[in-house]
Amino acid sequence: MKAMLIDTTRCVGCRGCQVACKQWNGLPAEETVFFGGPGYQNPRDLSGKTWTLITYNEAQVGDHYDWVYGKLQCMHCQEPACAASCPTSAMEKLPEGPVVYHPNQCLGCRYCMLACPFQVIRFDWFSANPYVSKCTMCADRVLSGQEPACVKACPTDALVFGDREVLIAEAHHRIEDNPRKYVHHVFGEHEVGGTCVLHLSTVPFELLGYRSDLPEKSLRRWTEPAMKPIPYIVVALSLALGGVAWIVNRRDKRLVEKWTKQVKEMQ
Amino acid sequence: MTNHFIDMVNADVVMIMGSNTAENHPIATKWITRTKERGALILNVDPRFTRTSTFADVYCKIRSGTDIAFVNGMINYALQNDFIQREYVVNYTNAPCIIREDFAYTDGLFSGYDPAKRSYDKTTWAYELDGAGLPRRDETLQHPRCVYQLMKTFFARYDPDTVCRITGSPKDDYEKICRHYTSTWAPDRVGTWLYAMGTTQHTHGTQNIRSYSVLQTLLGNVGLAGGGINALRGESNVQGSTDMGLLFHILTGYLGSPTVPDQTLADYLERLVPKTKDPKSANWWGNYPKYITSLTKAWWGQYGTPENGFGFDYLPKAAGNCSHIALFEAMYDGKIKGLMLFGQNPAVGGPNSNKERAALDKLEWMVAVDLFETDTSVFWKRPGVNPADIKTEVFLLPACSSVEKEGSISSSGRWVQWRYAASHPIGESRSDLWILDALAKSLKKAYAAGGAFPDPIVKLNWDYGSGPEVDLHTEPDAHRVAREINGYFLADKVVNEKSFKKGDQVPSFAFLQDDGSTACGCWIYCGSYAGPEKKDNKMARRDKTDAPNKIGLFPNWAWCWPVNRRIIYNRASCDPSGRPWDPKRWVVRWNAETKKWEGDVPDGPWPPEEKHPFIMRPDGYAALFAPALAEGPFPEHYEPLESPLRNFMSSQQINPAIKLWHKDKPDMNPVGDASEFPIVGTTYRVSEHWQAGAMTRNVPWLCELVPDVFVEVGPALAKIKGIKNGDRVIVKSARGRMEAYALVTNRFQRFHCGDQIVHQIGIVWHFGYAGLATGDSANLLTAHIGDANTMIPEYKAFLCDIERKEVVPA
Amino acid sequence: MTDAWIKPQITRRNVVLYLLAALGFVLVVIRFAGGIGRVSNLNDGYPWGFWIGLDILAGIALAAGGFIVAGMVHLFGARKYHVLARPAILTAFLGYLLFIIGLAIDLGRPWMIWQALFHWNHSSPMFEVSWCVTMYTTVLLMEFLPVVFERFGWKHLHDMWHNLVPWVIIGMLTLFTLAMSGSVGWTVVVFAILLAWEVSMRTGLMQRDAQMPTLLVMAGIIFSTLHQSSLGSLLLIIPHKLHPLWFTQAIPIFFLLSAVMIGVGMVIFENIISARVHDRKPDTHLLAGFARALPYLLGLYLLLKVGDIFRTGAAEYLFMFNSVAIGMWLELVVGVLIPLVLFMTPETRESERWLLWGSIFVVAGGIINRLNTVITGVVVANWAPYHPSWMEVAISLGVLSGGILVLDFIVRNFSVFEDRHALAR
Amino acid sequence: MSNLSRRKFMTISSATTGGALLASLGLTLEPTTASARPTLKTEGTTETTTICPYCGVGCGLIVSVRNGKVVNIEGDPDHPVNEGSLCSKGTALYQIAVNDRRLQKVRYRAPGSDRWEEKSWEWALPEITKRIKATRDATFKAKDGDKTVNRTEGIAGLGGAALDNEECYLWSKLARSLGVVYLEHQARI
Repeated sequence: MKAMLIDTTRCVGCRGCQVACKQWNGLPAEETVFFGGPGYQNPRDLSGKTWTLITYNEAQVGDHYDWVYGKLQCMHCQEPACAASCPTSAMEKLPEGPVVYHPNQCLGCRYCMLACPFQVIRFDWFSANPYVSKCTMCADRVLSGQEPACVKACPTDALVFGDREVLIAEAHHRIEDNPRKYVHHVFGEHEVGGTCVLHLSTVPFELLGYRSDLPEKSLRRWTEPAMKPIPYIVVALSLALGGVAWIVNRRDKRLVEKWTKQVKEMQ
Repeated sequence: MTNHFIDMVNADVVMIMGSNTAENHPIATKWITRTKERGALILNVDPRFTRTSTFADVYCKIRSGTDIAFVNGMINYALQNDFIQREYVVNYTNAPCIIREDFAYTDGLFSGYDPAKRSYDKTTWAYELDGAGLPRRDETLQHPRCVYQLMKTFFARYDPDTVCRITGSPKDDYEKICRHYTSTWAPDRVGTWLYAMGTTQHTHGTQNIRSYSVLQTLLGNVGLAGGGINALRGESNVQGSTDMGLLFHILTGYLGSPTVPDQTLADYLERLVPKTKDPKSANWWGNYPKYITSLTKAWWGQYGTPENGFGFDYLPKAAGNCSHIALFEAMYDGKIKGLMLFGQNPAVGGPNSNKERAALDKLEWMVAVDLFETDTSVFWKRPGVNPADIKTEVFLLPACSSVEKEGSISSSGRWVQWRYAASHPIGESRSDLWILDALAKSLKKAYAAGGAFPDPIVKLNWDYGSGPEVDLHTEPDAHRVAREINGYFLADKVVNEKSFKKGDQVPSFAFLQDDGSTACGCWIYCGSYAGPEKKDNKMARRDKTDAPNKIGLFPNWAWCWPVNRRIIYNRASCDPSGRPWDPKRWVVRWNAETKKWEGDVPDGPWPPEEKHPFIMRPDGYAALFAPALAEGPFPEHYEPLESPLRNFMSSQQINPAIKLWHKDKPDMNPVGDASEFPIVGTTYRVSEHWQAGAMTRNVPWLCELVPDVFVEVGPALAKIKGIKNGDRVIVKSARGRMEAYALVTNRFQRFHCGDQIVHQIGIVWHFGYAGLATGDSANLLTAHIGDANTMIPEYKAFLCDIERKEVVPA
Repeated sequence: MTDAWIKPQITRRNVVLYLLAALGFVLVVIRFAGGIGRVSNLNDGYPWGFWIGLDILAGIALAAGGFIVAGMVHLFGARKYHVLARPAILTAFLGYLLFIIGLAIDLGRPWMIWQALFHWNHSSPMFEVSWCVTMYTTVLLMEFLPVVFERFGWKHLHDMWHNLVPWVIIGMLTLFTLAMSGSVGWTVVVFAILLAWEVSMRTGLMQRDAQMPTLLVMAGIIFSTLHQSSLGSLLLIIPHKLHPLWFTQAIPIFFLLSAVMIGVGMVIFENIISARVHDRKPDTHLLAGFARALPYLLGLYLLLKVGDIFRTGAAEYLFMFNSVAIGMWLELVVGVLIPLVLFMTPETRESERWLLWGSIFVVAGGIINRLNTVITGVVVANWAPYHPSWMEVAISLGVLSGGILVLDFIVRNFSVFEDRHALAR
Repeated sequence: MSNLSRRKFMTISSATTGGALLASLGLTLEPTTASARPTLKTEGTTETTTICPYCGVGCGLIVSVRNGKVVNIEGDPDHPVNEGSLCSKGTALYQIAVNDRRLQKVRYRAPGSDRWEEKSWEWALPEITKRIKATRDATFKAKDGDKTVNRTEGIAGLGGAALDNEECYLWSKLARSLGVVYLEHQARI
């Protein structure tokens, strides 16, 4: 299972990854305007045309103000809520790691957007033939043995691609090596059942725009108890209702016979 | 650069001052973060907290224009604590040399200053010579007039308190920087210095660099792996374009361009060829005659005869300064009729845009060659002018992009790398090579029928395989040009016991001759294309085997000038007996058995004792005392032309040796003062845009990242002016006004200079009125004022004022 | 004997419905031309909003009356309520058609809905809802067909319907079980049980309901139970967004229970209103029977719901003054407490006026609950809260009005209410 | 009872649900298998190496071309300086090679005019040559007092930091042969 380790402490905000993603996936540029985000961040948010976004967060670190960069993108969960929720399996978790999207199967029901714990899936709100869109971890590159375009573009190895277990070990190794520098938590190791995108940070993760109050149980586990018993319910109800029908009909039949007997006697 | 990008991985301390490496050379951060992982320290000195500061271990803020005070203080710190590599300093620098008695420094001026001419008579800045004409040296460095002692007294004035009062830097940060950096004096520790336009774009830009080199030399960091003084240059081939002599004062290979007194080749050589009596000084520039003759022979071939100095007489002789500012002043005065623009956009990139754009209006014709419609090419329909009033004819020729043509470019680390054409030029665009070839051929034909002094044109040696006629579809052969640049023999000749036939390529510049038997387009590129076949093109090599010293030299990847030497002055990385100062990171070392140097290409083949390591210097020593510069042998702090503060160091407010353009060309050259413009302004880049923006403000992906011009304002100033983040603001200087968005950020704090508070703002300068993303140009604010030696404009420090847009009357 | 068709005309009383339907139609055209964003405030933070809340969650619950009444009458032998069966089925059938139209408006690419039949995702509640609803709509159609055959007098079709329907049901339930579980074992078991019931009925071993094939009604109950609950399990996947007051593992049970309550309430409401509109006397005595059952249902729901809130420790949120707390109090008071009190005493249960008011409260409470679970209760970090735009509301009202007009037309032209004499036979 | 095959049943049920379901197309009832392996965008393209035209670091890139058209440009993993990584400008090089804002024809602006006219190379080159010769001849200064200077004061040259070495060399050679002394470029500013 492949994964990405994003060490935000090594990122210098050159945004090579943000453009490399557009270059490889052929995503058009967005009409943006300077909006005085905490830094040079643009565009404001992920969208149908922007699958990964570097956020500039100004934070007091130690004795001076520091710039800390977050990288918003699909977290490619181990047990993705979007794949679990999609009625037509348009979202699919590949064994190699990426969670990919098959647009031709999509109904546009947006259940995946509701379910996504990291709020990364985007929708074409103003299109007559709308699709959802999100980072695909460059599945075509990954499946042919290459690394995603953003990882390849990163000059400072802030983005590293490899086997998930190896990267988790590397992440913990980095934390032990300089405990003062990192928050002692690998974001994505356990969240919602673990994800294939792991983050390290020097500031609390909320500050980078990530949610740190997510359950550890994957969201699929929450709907499973409601979906598992369906066949049992069908069987139970068919038996029970059949039985009831039998009893009720027999009672009615006997009632009608009694009733017709009475009518015959009255005549 | 003396070293190169990968070499940064060998540094123990990386000082990033005058450069915002993470934003303007982002891939260099690959090697800087790797050396940081090895435990190296990263220091960053910058007026504001930038993307580079995010990964620096120590960040110290500094008021723009006070680099010399900052670094002189570090030199003083090193000298006071004796943190110098003594053996290196004694043997390889002119510290022990004794200076003449009549040399003196008083109150900001050195001896020999002529206030009227604003220049120095430098006779007193010289060594005291002994009988044999060699400089007297006191190896014990005790003599009161030896350079070392002069430095001790000179730099003593820069104590930490005085420095922090000038630079506005917090004292503890400053001391941390001094302590960490001067720790590289130890032979086994090395520090590299990365700088760029933050250092050079001042009226004392050259002395800024001088202060770095004095400190680096005292600490024994020059010539070592992970050391050196590294200018991170901005354009992909600005190194190559400078090597090829596209500046008024040089020809190719940094040979001086002839001036009026150089009536003959002999006069020229007399003026320029340095002499030394010290047998141990290689004085490589002594080979000047070979290089100038080979150059003129390459240009005029058989028409270069001994009578006309092998073609020297065909060269134009310039009078005075013809640099960028002088050029536009002359254009403004109507002296320049025609302008040829090859991929440059001065309407946005040049200083004092209002004056330079007005100067363009005076042209009769302009030829602009570019990939996009640049701001300069449409100066005639810029905002605020009526095209009908501008009579200039403009030819805008479509150039093809770098992936549509073949050729070589030189990176900032002097690596000359070959590029291939991936596809044909789109539409009717052509390579610059084709355009120049076509122009040359049609000019030669035109001058064949006569004209003013036609000889240099008609007799110009010009055949690059595209045939005599101009043909749209035949591209001249870049390889033939590259082979001419490398140089070839014009006659059969035996040189250094090797025989060469007419037409053979010259293997290296050691074989060039001054008798007209060799031709070489650019002597420092000699050896880049040492054979007739394409396989001999060393610039195209892609072999990644490293040199035996395993420090990331990659000697077989592409080719590096000069003679593929990857680290310049690498002899200084060994002690006088040829043993590397730091065996763990040796660059070159002398193998006593084989009597040969190993590792990188050494600075000359001589055994260690025979030559001083700084072979390009006439005396072979590194110049702590450097008389060649205009404003003094030692770097002295002067305030920028427009500064909010009085100069605390001396009564000389500004650099005494700079040319004051506002004195003799007052028109549109006003100078602002602190009463009207109290805030320090500076300009800089962001990593998403590039230079004057033509190549990025037409690229949608990059316009998305940074769509508008913006000003970074500190919280204190923002409160005073009532500016909120994202507001539209107007910035005014004595010369112009511009409008931009305000980015209020804690990363740009104010400066406490003694008892005064100095506010500073910074403006991104890529924007202009043409392109997909447009905006006002920051250079509407900057001045026509340049450095004393190079005339590079002072973009980095000027005075301005900022107001919220509503407050400012339209 | 096919009577003359009564053409729908615009009268003073239903002109508002026509206007609403027309407005709704125009907005739907804009929605499909310019995209959902053109007519709604839905955004990437809040992809689901008013349409999901009203048309889908509430709409399906309102149509629950169908399976309850059909079940009671044709399966549980409550023949007394026979006259309510057809209207309930009709209302449910039209309710589900309205649901499908509402869903088509909310879905980005509704023309691809058939994909759900070929790409089976066992873990998706939405997948189950889509299959269940599709199949239950077919069941309702089949339950409604006799009214049509009767109208056109197609006696032979009626017989063929009576004969064929059980097999269709067996096929549907078997395929459904295979799709839902993906296990052939359970599919065979279900097939066997259903086959057993049908064979036993055909061979007379088991008595058959003269009017409605038992298997059809059974399927109605099974499908309804499944999707009325799975509409709730849709929300199980957002523990991180749905407010603890509503989020509990037991959402499916609450959804099923409240669907039954709302269904019953709707039956009462629909009967009284259509009686007044078609100037008939409402069957208050029958409705009273339902009304007597309601307090037990409401009481059970109240007990479970409040108990669950305390169990999950969400009780403290009840006493904060914010939209969430107000939403919950409104839902419980209007939807549960008031009707509970109203239907406690027999007098209220008999009077038409109180029956109407009681049913209105139950239905309104149900709608508030469904809207709460999708709008008020859903909180997404650092996104501006979602408020439905007027166009969203207008579209929903438009669809509803359209539905009512169709219902009115059918009631006037089909013997939905006059099948008393059929009972006599 | 007719043995209802599943397929026939589906058409009946789908047809009878009020048209919400389209008539079924080619049916494959198995649960979905992973869609066919996505093909790489750079499949079957010719690759050439190049060096980035932006800053002076000199990063290596690979340009993938399919029948004459650039389809992808990314970092060259073998290049020792950048090892395949690129900054935001380098990765955007594709939009230099493929950009409809690129100049594709010679443009000429007549004196006082407010717009461009598209011209051909055949027209432009002679016109430019004529002007260069006229200005050079008009402003050429052979002597400055008694000193020979042979310089052209009327023509200035700006540019070339983004040109190849060979192009810079030819411009340096041509400009000096024309006697140009006002010869500058971006290195100065």
